[in-house]
Amino acid sequence: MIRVVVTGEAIDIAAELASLETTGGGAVASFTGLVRDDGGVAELFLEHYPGATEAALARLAEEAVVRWSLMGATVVHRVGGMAPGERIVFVGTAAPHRAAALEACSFLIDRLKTDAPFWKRETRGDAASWVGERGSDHTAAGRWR
Amino acid sequence: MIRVVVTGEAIDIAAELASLETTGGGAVASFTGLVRDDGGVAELFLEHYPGATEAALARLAEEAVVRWSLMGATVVHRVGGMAPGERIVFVGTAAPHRAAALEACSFLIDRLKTDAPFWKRETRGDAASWVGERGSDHTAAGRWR
Amino acid sequence: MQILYFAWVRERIGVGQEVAAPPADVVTVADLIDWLAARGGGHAEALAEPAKLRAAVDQAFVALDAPIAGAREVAIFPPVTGG
Amino acid sequence: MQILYFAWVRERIGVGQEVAAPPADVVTVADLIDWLAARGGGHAEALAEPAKLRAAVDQAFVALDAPIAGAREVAIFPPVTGG
Repeated sequence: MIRVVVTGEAIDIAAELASLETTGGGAVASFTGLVRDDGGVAELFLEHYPGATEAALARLAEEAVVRWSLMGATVVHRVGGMAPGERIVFVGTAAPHRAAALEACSFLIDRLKTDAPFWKRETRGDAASWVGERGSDHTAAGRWR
Repeated sequence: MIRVVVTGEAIDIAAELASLETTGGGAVASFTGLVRDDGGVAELFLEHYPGATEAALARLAEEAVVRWSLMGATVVHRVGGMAPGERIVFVGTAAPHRAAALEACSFLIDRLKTDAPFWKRETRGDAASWVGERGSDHTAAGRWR
Repeated sequence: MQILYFAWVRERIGVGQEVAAPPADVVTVADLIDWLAARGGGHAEALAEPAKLRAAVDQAFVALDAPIAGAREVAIFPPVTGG
Repeated sequence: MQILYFAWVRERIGVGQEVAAPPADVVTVADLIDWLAARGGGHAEALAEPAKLRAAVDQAFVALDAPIAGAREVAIFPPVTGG
């Protein structure tokens, strides 16, 4: 099962996990990224490249399924405006064994950060600014190449 | 936040994750282990060592919190009888960054398998048998020492 | 050829997409960026530093020296910051 | 001294716990296992192969050569298989 969603709605992680639990893999791993306050962020806005983003996420999910023999891989990414504490991204995997599920989960979130066309804009007070790329994200993604 | 539960009730992973999401860590990772059918298992029964089990899980959670600077670590383990597809174990972590959350999650489930006094008995048809230890679990746990 | 802009590139240029018909000597994405920047105004402001830009040709990420011949859609944007 | 048994050790012995007062020459967990096995019956069946057994003294996992002097509670069980 591969499930890729880019949505303006709140992410329902309970529903996503329930769906992964029905794939027959006995091991389900997940990662959820939340909007951080980071000392005064009022709103985080996520922009994406419609079509290209979904295709990039689907390619990552397919690569993970093949590489770790997953029974399920789910990537849900929120777009639009959101407040601190809200979920930005959910990545979930189902596999026969725990190491595969957890490693594939790391792979998906690391590679999503560098390979999928999303852009973050933070608003602090009246000032909005686009978030710059982080070298550490490229280092993390490079582990999987 | 450290939360350790050994319970005869179904594990509510949505509630556990919601609790981890309130700790202030922007990265939440989880692992859920499900009862596998494994070609005909009708029931899995989990026995534990009351008191010693909870203490072993709390030690692991405390070690994870210190080693990965977690804001939250949750371990919930089911005991008693359960059917294929039901959740045996949930491990969840909350951290400022994703690598810490995911690594700590791997650590907790790997070490739980060798360090916490639980025993599994499978029933297939009319025959019940105690599950033997797996060398691969000791290898996995050894990574973290 | 459809040109798409995202994030601060879009904001500075003022539109998310436009149609362009670059001349034959505009061969690579980098050439296209220079050609668009020469329009001045928001285009010049957004596209002044190609080192800060990334691109996709027909929805595939490419380096800026990639050719644009035959492309239906070229997207120009800052480094991605999702997740 | 409280002795606890778990999993197939408990099933073969037929009880989950019992009180025992081993003599002074029962110094280690291994000695205790041999002494209990000498009772025959379920004890002998459960405790015949110490290599298949693990133990905890006062709820701390120990090797079978660990001393039991002063212990309030000794648990004897197969290798753990949780998670």
